[in-house]
Amino acid sequence: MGHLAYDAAHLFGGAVLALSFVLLYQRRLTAVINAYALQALVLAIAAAWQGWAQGAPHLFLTAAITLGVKAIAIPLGMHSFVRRLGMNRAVESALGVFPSMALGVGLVALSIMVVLPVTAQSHMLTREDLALALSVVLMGMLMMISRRTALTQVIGFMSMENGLILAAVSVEGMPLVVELSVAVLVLLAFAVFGVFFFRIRDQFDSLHLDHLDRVDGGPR
Amino acid sequence: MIAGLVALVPLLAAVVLGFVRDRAIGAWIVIAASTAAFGLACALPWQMGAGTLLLVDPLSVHMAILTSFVGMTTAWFSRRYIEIEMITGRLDGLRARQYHVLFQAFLGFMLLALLSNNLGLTWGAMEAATIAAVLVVGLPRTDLAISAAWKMFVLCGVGIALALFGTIVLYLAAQPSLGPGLPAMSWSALAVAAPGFKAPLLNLAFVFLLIGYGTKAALAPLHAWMPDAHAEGPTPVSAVLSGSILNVALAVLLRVRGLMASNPDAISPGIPLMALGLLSLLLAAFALWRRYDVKRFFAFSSVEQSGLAAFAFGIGGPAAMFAGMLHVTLHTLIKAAIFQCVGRASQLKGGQKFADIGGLIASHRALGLTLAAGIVAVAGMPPFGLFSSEFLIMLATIRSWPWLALPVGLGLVVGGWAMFNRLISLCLGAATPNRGPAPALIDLVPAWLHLALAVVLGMAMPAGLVAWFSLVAEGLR
Amino acid sequence: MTALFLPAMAALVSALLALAVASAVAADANRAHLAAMGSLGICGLGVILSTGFLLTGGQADGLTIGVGLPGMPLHLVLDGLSGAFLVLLMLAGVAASAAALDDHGAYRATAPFFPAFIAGMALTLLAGDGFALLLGFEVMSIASFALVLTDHRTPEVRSAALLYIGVATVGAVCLVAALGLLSFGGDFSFAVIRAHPPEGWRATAIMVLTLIGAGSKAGLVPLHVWLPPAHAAAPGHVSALMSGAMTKIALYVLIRLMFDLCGPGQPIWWGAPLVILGAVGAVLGGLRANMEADIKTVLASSTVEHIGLIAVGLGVALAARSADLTGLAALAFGGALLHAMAHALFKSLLFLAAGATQHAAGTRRLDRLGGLIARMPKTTVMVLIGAAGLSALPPTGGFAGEWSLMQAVIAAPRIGGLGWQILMCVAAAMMALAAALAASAAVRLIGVAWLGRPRSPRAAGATDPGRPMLAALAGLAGLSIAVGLFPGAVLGLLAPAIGFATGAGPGAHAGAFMIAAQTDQPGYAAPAIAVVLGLAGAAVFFAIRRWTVAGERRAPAWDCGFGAPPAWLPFGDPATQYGGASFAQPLRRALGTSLMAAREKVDMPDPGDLRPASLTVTLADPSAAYLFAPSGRLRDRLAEYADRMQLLTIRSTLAVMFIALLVFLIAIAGLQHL
Amino acid sequence: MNAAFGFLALVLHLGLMLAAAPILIGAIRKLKARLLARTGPPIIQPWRDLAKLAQKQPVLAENASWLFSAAPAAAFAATLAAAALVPSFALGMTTAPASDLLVIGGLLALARVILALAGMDVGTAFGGIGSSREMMYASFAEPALVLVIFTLALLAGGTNLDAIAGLLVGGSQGLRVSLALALLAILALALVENGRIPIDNPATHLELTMVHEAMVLEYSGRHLALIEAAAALKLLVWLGLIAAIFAPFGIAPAGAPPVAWLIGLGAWVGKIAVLGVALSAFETSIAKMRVFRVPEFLGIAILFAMLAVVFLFVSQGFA
Repeated sequence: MGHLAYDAAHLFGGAVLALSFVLLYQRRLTAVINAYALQALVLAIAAAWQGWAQGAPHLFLTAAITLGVKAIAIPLGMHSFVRRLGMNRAVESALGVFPSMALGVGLVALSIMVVLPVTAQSHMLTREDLALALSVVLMGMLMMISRRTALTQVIGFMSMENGLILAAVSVEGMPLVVELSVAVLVLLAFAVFGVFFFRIRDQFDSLHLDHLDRVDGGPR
Repeated sequence: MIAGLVALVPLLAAVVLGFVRDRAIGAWIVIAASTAAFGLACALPWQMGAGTLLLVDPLSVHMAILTSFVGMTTAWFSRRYIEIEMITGRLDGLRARQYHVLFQAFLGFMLLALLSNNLGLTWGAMEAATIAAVLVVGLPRTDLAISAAWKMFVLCGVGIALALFGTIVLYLAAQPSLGPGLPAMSWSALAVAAPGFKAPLLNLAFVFLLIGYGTKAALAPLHAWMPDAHAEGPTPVSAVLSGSILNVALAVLLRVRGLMASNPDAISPGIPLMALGLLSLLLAAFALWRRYDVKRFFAFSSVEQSGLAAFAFGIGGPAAMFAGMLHVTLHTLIKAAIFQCVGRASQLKGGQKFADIGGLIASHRALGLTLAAGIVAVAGMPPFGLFSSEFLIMLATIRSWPWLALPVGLGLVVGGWAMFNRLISLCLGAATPNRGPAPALIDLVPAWLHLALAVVLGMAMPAGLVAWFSLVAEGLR
Repeated sequence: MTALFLPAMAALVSALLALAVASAVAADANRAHLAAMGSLGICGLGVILSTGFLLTGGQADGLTIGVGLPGMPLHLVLDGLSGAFLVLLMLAGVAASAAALDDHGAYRATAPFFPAFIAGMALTLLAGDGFALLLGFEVMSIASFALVLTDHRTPEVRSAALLYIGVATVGAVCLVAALGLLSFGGDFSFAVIRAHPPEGWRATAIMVLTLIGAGSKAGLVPLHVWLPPAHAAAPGHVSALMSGAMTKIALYVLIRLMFDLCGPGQPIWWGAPLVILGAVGAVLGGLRANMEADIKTVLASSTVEHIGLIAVGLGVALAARSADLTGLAALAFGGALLHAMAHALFKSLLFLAAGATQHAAGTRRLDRLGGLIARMPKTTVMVLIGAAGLSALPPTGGFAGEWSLMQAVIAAPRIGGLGWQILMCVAAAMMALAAALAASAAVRLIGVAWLGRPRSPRAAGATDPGRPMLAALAGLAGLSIAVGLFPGAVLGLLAPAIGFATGAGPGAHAGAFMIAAQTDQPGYAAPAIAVVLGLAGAAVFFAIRRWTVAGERRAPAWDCGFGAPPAWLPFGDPATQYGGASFAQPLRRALGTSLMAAREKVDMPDPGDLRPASLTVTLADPSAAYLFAPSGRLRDRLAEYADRMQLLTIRSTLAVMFIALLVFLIAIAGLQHL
Repeated sequence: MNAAFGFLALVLHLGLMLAAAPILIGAIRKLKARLLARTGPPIIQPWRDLAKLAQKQPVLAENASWLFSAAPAAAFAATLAAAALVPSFALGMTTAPASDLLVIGGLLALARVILALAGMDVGTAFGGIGSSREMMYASFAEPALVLVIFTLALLAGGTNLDAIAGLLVGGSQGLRVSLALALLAILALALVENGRIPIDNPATHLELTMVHEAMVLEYSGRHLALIEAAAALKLLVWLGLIAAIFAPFGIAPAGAPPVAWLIGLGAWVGKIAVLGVALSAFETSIAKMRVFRVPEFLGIAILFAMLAVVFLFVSQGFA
């Protein structure tokens, strides 16, 4: 594999991370969904590129699944959901933009710190892509806890999974990637299904969680 | 290939149950399948070996036997329990069927996760088991049950996602030594090659696997899903959840711990495990004092005991490993017995609050005494086995980390005292009114069996079993 | 021959356990009788065996059996020390079993735990390794917990049991830690530990843990708070066994760990904590015995007092042994053992009598009893004998024990420096105060409950208990008298234990008729004192016969001209008698307000107001007020914090998880970059 | 030979004690009356009272039990036993090896407990109030007594009274601060134990006193005689005890011929007389204190006794 392959792989990885920042920055629900769709699209491209670069055809399958489900089907469904329920379009955030961005930068720095001691190896990408994927995972989680509405939280979850797939596809010769990505998808589907099914408008917690948490809180 | 069958039988049963409408037949299929799984698992010690997908080593065999045993007795227990739930209208026919299907699927996937020789397969099976468990917990369809299921799903989902990242990094660490492909994802190959792995990657993988599977093992502060799931789901599930899902996650953590421990450059896995274990022990011990719901109470007790076991595994060394394994085994047995009794008691009293259940000995002597015995057992009192395992754990603590005996002791005291507090309120005093059917004596047989085993294992373990436990502990080095 | 004692004792323990199981599965009607009868027989055999063992010299003997921890054998050992305590246990067991035969159907539910309780105590004594010791100790705890709960429908019983088991849990955990610190290379058999005594901080930690672990069970201050309520809550024969035997078993554990396993090489100051805790406990227990309103609580408080006295003796013995003053150590240790033996007998007697009284009069409250001397004459005689021992009056066993202990304290100043000497002087004063307080408590107990006029119709209708109970009482009374008259012989019997713990040769301080502080000096000649007393009594008797006019007249009580009671109160108005609270008033004012936070609230209606006047007294044990209550509050506070975790929203919980992840990541990042 | 002398001495000693006890009471009453410028009853008046009481049938309360009737005799016997252990004119009596100070304290406590129980038997308020106060005083007196014994044991190396007296009579110990402090403590104790002013008033049955005399309020006839005799004997025992310890000079040593007994007797009478005069003078010059001041009074005694012990430690002057 040539230099170009590495550079392009890094480029796509970097783009996924950049989109994570975009996700964190967005204030409107539709924009969040669109940014997520874009991230999934870039991920699909990255997966396909890796499939080509590593000569691993099964990665194309991963790319196709990512593209079809995450970049197209789920965002479309979410858009219609938002429209139908007339959800509050503005995203409530528990953290301000600046603190969340700063935290995001901090997480990227942490990822690099953690991965840095991994010695540069003959194999491509280990350090850089791992750091990128780790950052995406951490930022997905940050999004989950910094956003108040359920839909954005689920998007944070899915963005986190994007980080996982990014890591999985960029590791050379990783077996079972397709199977794993399908399994991940089931998880995602379940999450989205949950949000749809339970009509969680605002946040996870709005179900009966306050209630649930209090059930045990006093004698009856 | 028996190993495959062990996991396959419940899974197949789950599929079959999906098409069986007759409730009676369904219940018997469940019993037959789980009994068969247990029987097959018992044959595993003579089938040791590592395949591409399945790994039959002492740890997996031990956990598989334990899990399938609890699955079996819970299946016996479930038959009458579900019947009563249907009579009282808390479950309808469809949900009863769903329950049986999901229960078997859950069991099958957990056994698969235990017996798998592949990081990815383990992870996938865990994920599937989680989803099955989430569905079962939400089965009563009450608002609270759905909320609890959702909480469990979100937390365990994130946990499982983190575990996947850890799995990928672990593969990455193994790849240079074992080359690309399946061997680098095989537990047995990893265990051999781990000393040569790059330590930084191993460390990173460990952190993610610890947090990921630690969530499933309900280690504090990752345990929040567990009490709610226990409290709101059907009781038989609590019996299994409390023991097996914790055990399966602990088993995976143990394997990871083994990899870390064998690598000279990696951080010591013991200290994080001990830290989380100790935190769980203390947090749960204190939380036990503010409980008003019986099942939540015992769920916290599971967090406490699971934490103690994790702590023991963190100490390391053959003695602590032996003690930890004994503790896990005994706790699983005892807690399943307790939940079976609690299930009967809440059916009898028509509620699962402490305010509903009181004076059990007065209203149903056998049930009350069995529950009391279970609580005494879980409080670590003789003649039940947890006494022995806690003794050994304390001893191991003092040998390696004398000062940590203080917090561990504090946790044991606070937790044990809380147990007795509730023993008195549940079983003694004047009886609260009965609002449901009383269990027959035969319904208590599984619980008795568990408690009897807990006595024998702790106080008079046959030499063969001692050798077996030592073998398991040896394998965990 | 001598090698048979240990297997035989082990067989007795197994028999007791088997009996527990058998009575658990027996038919309801037979259960209590089976358990009591079986225990009686087995304990009787035990008395014979253990006495025989001591008389044949008490050679140590070991045995291993294949139960217990997985893969490790259980060591059993019978030596002089365990033999001495076995005698004590089995004697108390015989009496309690005999008393349990006088069942009224109340003991049925928990009957199987009775033999298990004795078995647990016996196993503790026979233990030859740390696990066996703890196993026995915990079986003892859990069985006695169940027995305390016999009358579980009463809320006070439940709360007493909860407090009891909580303190027992604390004690057990501390003992495990102590044994863990003692264990050498993972081996905790006593033989190995003895060969490698602990040193430095380890030894100190072991001492502290043992004091908490064994002391909490024995009723040593400040963890004695559970004892009065739990002993009061249990049925009579159980409290007799708990107070008479169980507290001594705890002391045995203390002795085993601190004297035997820690070795003689420990510093002298090791004795000081025991002396201080013992002396404080003695005073506090004695004072509390004067304040409590329930006969069994009074007796239990007095147990705290006596355990304190014994602990002082043990502390002196420990220090003396460290200073190589073997003779003094033997004196102090012998005094402690003698007192333990005497206390076991008279306290068992008193608790059994209290149980019988509760059954006969329907209450344990002092202010509902009275006049029992006329209605339960036989019981009253036994109670008087027991109370004389409790008050340490010559020539009882209690006096002999306290005499030895006091002699030891008086001789103890030569062990250490000025600090130790002053401690001894203070301890002596406190022991004397405690003894006098005990006497006062005994006068109050008997004067209010057994003398005077009945204060309730049930008390007026009380009768002596059935034959088994009377036999148990008489047996204990007889033994108490025997111990009182021949303390030297008892010390001779206990010589193997004294020799084992202190290294002293046999018989240094005891002849058959005299116990002495030093070998060549006069001491306390109990038989002589008894003879003097007897002669004096006979002389007085004959003098009365010879020189005074015989006969007597009956008339209403003079009471300084107090009016005769109205016709509808045949025994007079019971309320005009001195009751428990009134008898306690002088001591309450003098000591209670400062030591027990006693407060009196007098509600005196104005003239013309028809309300009855009332006096409300509140008490607080300092340990309960300053240790237990704050601990409870702290626990609740922490529980609240721990609970907040559960009240978090899912998002916050995720945040916690995230933070945990970050902490670990930062930690490994930090580790890798350092 | 020695044994015979010892026994003879014991018999004589007991006779002396029994005979002298009421005389001592009478003498003190006479002296107090004189100090108050009254004539006072004759010195042998107590003996007359006793004889008269002995000839009267006691009146028992209707619900009095056997304990009530037996208590006076038992208390007297216990006091007599204590008296047999405290040497008067000679050491080395038959009872000498048993004359342990703790035992003497124990016997006196036995007598006290018996009477306190008897006070509770009829169930009157007076008996109770007397018993409870008596037992409270005892609670504070006991530590002081034990500390005094502690001091003596440290000096003499044992608690045997005969040995202590034998040692101190030799004067080898010289004058000691400790002994002086201990003497003060034991004097205070003697006042309390015998119910003398300022603690209690032995001369009245009025409510004002409400300790010892209240306790025995219900007694009459021969029972009262025994109680009065026991009280008198007890006072003599205490004075004898103080004399034997703190002023042992003149006492006949063990094994000395009966001639020495006469000297001992003379010395003893002198010592008791001095103590009796001191007691009378003290009692007439002081007022009775309130009940709850007594613990403070005894607290001071305890303090003195403790100081006595500590002084010994500091001076390292003990065996």
